[in-house]
Amino acid sequence: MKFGIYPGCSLTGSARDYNESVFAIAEAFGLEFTQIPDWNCCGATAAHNLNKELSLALPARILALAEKNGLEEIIVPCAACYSRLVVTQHELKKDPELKNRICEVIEMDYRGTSVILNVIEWIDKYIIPKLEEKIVKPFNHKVACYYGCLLVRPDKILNYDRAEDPQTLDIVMSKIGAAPVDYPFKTECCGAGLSISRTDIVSKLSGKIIEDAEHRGAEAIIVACPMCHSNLDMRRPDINKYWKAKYKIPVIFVTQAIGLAIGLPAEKVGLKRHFVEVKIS
Amino acid sequence: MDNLILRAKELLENKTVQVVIGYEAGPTGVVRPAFISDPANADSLIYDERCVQNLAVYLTKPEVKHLGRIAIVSSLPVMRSIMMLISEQQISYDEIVVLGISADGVLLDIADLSVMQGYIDKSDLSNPVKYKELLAELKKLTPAEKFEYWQKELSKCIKCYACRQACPMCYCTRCTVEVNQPQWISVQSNAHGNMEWHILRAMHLAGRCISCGECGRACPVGIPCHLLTMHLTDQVYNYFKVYAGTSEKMNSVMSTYEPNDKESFIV
Amino acid sequence: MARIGVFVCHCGENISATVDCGKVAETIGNLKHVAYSTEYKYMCSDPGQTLIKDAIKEHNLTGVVVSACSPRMHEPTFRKACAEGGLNPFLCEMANLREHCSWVHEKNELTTEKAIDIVRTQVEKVKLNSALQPIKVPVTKTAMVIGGGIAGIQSALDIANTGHKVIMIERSPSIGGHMSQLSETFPTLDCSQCILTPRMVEVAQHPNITLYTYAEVESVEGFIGNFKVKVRKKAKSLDEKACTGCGLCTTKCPQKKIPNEFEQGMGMRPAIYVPFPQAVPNRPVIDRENCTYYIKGKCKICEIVCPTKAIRFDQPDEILELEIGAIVVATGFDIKHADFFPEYGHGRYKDIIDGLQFERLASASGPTAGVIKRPSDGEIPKNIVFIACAGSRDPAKGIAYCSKICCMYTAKHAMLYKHKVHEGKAHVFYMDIRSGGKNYDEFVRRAIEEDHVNYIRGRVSTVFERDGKLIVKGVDTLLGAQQVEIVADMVVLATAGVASSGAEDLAQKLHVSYDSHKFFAEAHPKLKPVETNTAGIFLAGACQNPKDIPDAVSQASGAAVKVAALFSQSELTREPLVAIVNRTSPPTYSTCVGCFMCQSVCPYQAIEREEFKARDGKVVKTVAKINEGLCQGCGTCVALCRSKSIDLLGYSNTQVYAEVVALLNEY
Amino acid sequence: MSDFEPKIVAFVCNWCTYAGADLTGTSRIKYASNVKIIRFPCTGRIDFMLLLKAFSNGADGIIVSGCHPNDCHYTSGNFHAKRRWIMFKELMDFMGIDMSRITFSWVSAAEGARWAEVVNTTVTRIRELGPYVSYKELVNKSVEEEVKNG
Repeated sequence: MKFGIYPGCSLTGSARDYNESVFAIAEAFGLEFTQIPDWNCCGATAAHNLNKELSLALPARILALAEKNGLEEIIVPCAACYSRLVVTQHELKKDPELKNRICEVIEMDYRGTSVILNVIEWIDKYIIPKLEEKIVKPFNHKVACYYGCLLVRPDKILNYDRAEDPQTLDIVMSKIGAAPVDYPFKTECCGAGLSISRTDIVSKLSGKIIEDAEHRGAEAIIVACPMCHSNLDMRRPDINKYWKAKYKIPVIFVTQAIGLAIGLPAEKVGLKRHFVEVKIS
Repeated sequence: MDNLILRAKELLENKTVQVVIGYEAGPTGVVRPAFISDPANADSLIYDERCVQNLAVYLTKPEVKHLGRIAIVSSLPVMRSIMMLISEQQISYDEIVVLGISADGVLLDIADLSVMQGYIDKSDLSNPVKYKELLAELKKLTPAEKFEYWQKELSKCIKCYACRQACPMCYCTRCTVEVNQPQWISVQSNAHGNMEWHILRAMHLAGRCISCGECGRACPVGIPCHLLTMHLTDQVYNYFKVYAGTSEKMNSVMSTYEPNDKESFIV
Repeated sequence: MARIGVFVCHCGENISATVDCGKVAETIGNLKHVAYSTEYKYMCSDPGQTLIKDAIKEHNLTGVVVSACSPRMHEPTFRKACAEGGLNPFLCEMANLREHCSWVHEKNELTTEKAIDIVRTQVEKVKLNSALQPIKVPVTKTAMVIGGGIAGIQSALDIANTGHKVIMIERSPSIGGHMSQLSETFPTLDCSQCILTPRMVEVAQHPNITLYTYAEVESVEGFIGNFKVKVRKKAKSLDEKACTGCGLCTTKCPQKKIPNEFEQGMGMRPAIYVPFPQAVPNRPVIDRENCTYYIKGKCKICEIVCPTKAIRFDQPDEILELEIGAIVVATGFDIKHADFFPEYGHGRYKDIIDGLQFERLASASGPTAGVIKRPSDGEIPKNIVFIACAGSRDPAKGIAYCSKICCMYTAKHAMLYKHKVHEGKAHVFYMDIRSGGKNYDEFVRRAIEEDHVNYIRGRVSTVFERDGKLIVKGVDTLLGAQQVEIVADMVVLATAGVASSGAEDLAQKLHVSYDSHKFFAEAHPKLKPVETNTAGIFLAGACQNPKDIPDAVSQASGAAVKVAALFSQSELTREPLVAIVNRTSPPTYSTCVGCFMCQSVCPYQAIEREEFKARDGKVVKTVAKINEGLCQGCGTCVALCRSKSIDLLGYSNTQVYAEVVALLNEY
Repeated sequence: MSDFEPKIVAFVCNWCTYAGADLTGTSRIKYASNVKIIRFPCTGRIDFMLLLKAFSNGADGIIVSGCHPNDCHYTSGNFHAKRRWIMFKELMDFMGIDMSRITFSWVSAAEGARWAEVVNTTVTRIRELGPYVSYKELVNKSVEEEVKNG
């Protein structure tokens, strides 16, 4: 089977570390990706606030390209892109007329046959079955698994994990030896897109997420979303300034943690690119 | 079709069934239904593209039932007819042996009802392609053209009721046309009465027609009356997402409902 | 030869103001088969009715058409008048000249013409009417009450007090239901047990009530007045007659670590147990799933210690077959349990409990003897948060309805807490306070104003534990949606009231409809709240939707009256406007071919199978047969039947066909 | 065409639309007198053949009306009727028979004013469509044939 990947903007920019770790573990497990050719922006959080048809046409084009290239299954590591793609598939399945209109807009055939996987689903399906034999250095750390919003919402459409108190990331982490703490801030807001315009709000909200994780003795916050990562990691100096604190807890992508557990070097999984130094290994 | 002949012989010889219903070529080469009760005669059985008649129609006939347990050569439409007849409690699966034949003419091993169910489940149940095209053509006409088309066709009807006799689902021992208190359908064949008859027939087959097309083939004057029932088969699927003859359970579209059935014309 | 009498009513001037009644009577009088046609000022008056009675005799009428108001108004009146005049009442029809003609049209010729059409149509119909006799159905005067909670108890006692036999079925070992678990009851704060237990005892001692506990309905057949119910009496492993209820076995049972259902898991019980001290009957049962003897094959300590040798380890389940005339369903409700609300931590943190658990904590006979102690360490909570609407009114959680009782019991809980822990702080998060009911709002005001419970209008987003405290995060919508965070020692969730487990299963056995939440459905939301769509089966209490005690008791009494009214007759009489499947001479027996599509179309399970057998006993034909006790006469089967083998009396095929013809053609 | 008075038959259920039409009367709401009502216990009882019979007996228009979904006195008769009408309409459309001459509606016992509105809009529409000539011709032709053939 051909296996597509949709990187979106983050993975080629601010989340190169994430990108590297996804590719690194894929390679380690003998999995290959084909990047969807000529992919475009998913519309992110902006498009659906402005124009519904545009917000569906953008992801529809991506999915149509995947279909055209015979990519039956596509992995979407960015949680925002994942949410947009799945929502689009849902909306167009529900309303055939709308689908026809969108097809005209994108001037392509769209059938909605691609299976869209987020990073955890992908791990579950292709990594977990072969994981145990590959672990050389169990990730023996207390971790706080932070899901954020887009990985699990809108839950009725994604139909993935429960929106409140999700579990999938915790389960993956315990499989590589980590001990997830009871963490009530799993889906609290990190400030998301206000990262650029209102860093003070991001500092306030992300600070709470970090504080509770440290308070519960977690050694790392585990994420699966580039936006969460940049708010919790890149904005750390602002957060510490806002809260007059010295939070040091690193923020690690789940793929990076798996990479470490199977013995990949820190550089290979992008850990040297973080703002908050990652001392654990 | 050696396999079919062997299997028919075996069933008759070991007395599993008393009669095998299949097809044979008559003296002039015309394919006709065969009722074989002597294993020695099983060699006359044939199965090829000419064997299109829906044999399930015989399963409800008292004179055929009388013969004993029946093995029946069954293409997909026959199997679906059997499913319908079971669901409408006209026959029981125990009374028959299904000699299933696949679309490419291979004898299937239909060991029991669930195997037949499985075969039906994975088959394409929509109307046969040649009819789909005809239906699509007709749908393109304006209402007036449609009216004219059907009036022209139906005016040919001689009320011989061959369409009814050929249909496995028209097993009623008394048909509405034979009711004269009140006289629902006029006895004579005339444009108006013919139309009422064909509307009645199509409505009575809504959700029950399994798209074999036998009614149209049986019509001696060539009325495409099968298009009426097939059109409703399309619509039943369109509205209710079911095809007839897919379950032994009583699930007929017209005797069940969903509270959220969608329509757009009731104000 | 038909001889029809037509009576055109002026209704004062209500009809005659726009319709030329004289012309109507005259025109109709000229129709074939109309033997008599007249007009009169008020047909429904005594002289008007006498006119009909006299004409029937004088003109030897075979049918009557009263052309007046709507049949929905006076059809019974005129049918009765005809019967008194010696004509079968079902040979009388009404033509609606008032509501459907004179009142809705201007005075002109068209209106009179329409009136003539309407009357002519009824004349043509009545010619085809047949004399019908009312249907009589015998009644077995024994009621069954399913469920022994307060609603079932009330219904059973009310029915029994009218002098009729009642059989009560309860699936747990004791009657009492949820009410027996409650501490105090709103709005009076009287002790639940104190008002309930005398009723429980009354049930047990009532000469007209037979009580089967630890019993469930196995199957139900038949119809109103004539149900046949099979009941499974689960083995209690006990000879109830020999047992004196001394309780020695329950104290000696070595297995003591079974979560106590009555205490909502907040206490433990042995394997042989009486659910609570006031249980009725006060006899133990052995819980076979947890009993050491049934698991390991040895123990039998209870048998050894029993002074009357009442233990029966090999006792089988018993199936009772009962003849029942009416059924009251009173199977109550459950509350939504843990896991439903992961963000509220129920089931994860010990000190987050549900409303029923709090009842047990507050109950003097509960696991803490009425002291509010938190489950984790037995400390008395200083700060307690109550969350009303935990699940209710939350379509995202699949429960869009209001559970109705939570606002009131949450106020009660907060009050009870304040009465017991004076220095403690109680907070209530609520969406709206729904306190409609006698003295209800006053009660809530008392909680807020006198007991100083802190009411916060807003929902809670999450509850979590941090440093041994429970953090409740919510919003105060009355303070401009300000975020609120309360550090609590204990949290009580007023989880949604949901249908009792097994409700769906029971509803299917009873052929009673239920809603998408598995609550039993009433026959009409306004006017038949106690009836179900199956005649002879009634609803009482929270099996219909969550209800408080007064509502449940009222409905239970309502259901009892319905049963008593049914039992006041030795035979049921019903209008004979039912469907019939035709019968013909052998060998066809009926033109019905037995496709039984009518069976799935019938809302009342009124269509049965009739088998015709040859002399050798072999079934030669199976056809449909209408149970006239169950048929309500909707006629949906009639329109569906392809061979026109079913007809509807009063609206037969020939009649409606004649109506269409008559309405559109002048004669 | 201005003096054309269409003949319209209404097939209604006893519990909702018949009662609703009674309410129109008690509320004294006026409507066109072209519509005449035939009472049925339930829309589930209405045989599709009766609609054809109405046309063949000279009706220019038909109203079929019953209880709103979920309000059926018999719980489900109107749901079955709905399925029947869906199929009937699809078949009629396919045969070119003018379904705009039939109004299907749900009118409850409380909707007296709505009944008047349903009647009036139907009458107006049928007036615009004119007499149902094609159907009448079909019937007349058939009657003539019958006479001719004895």
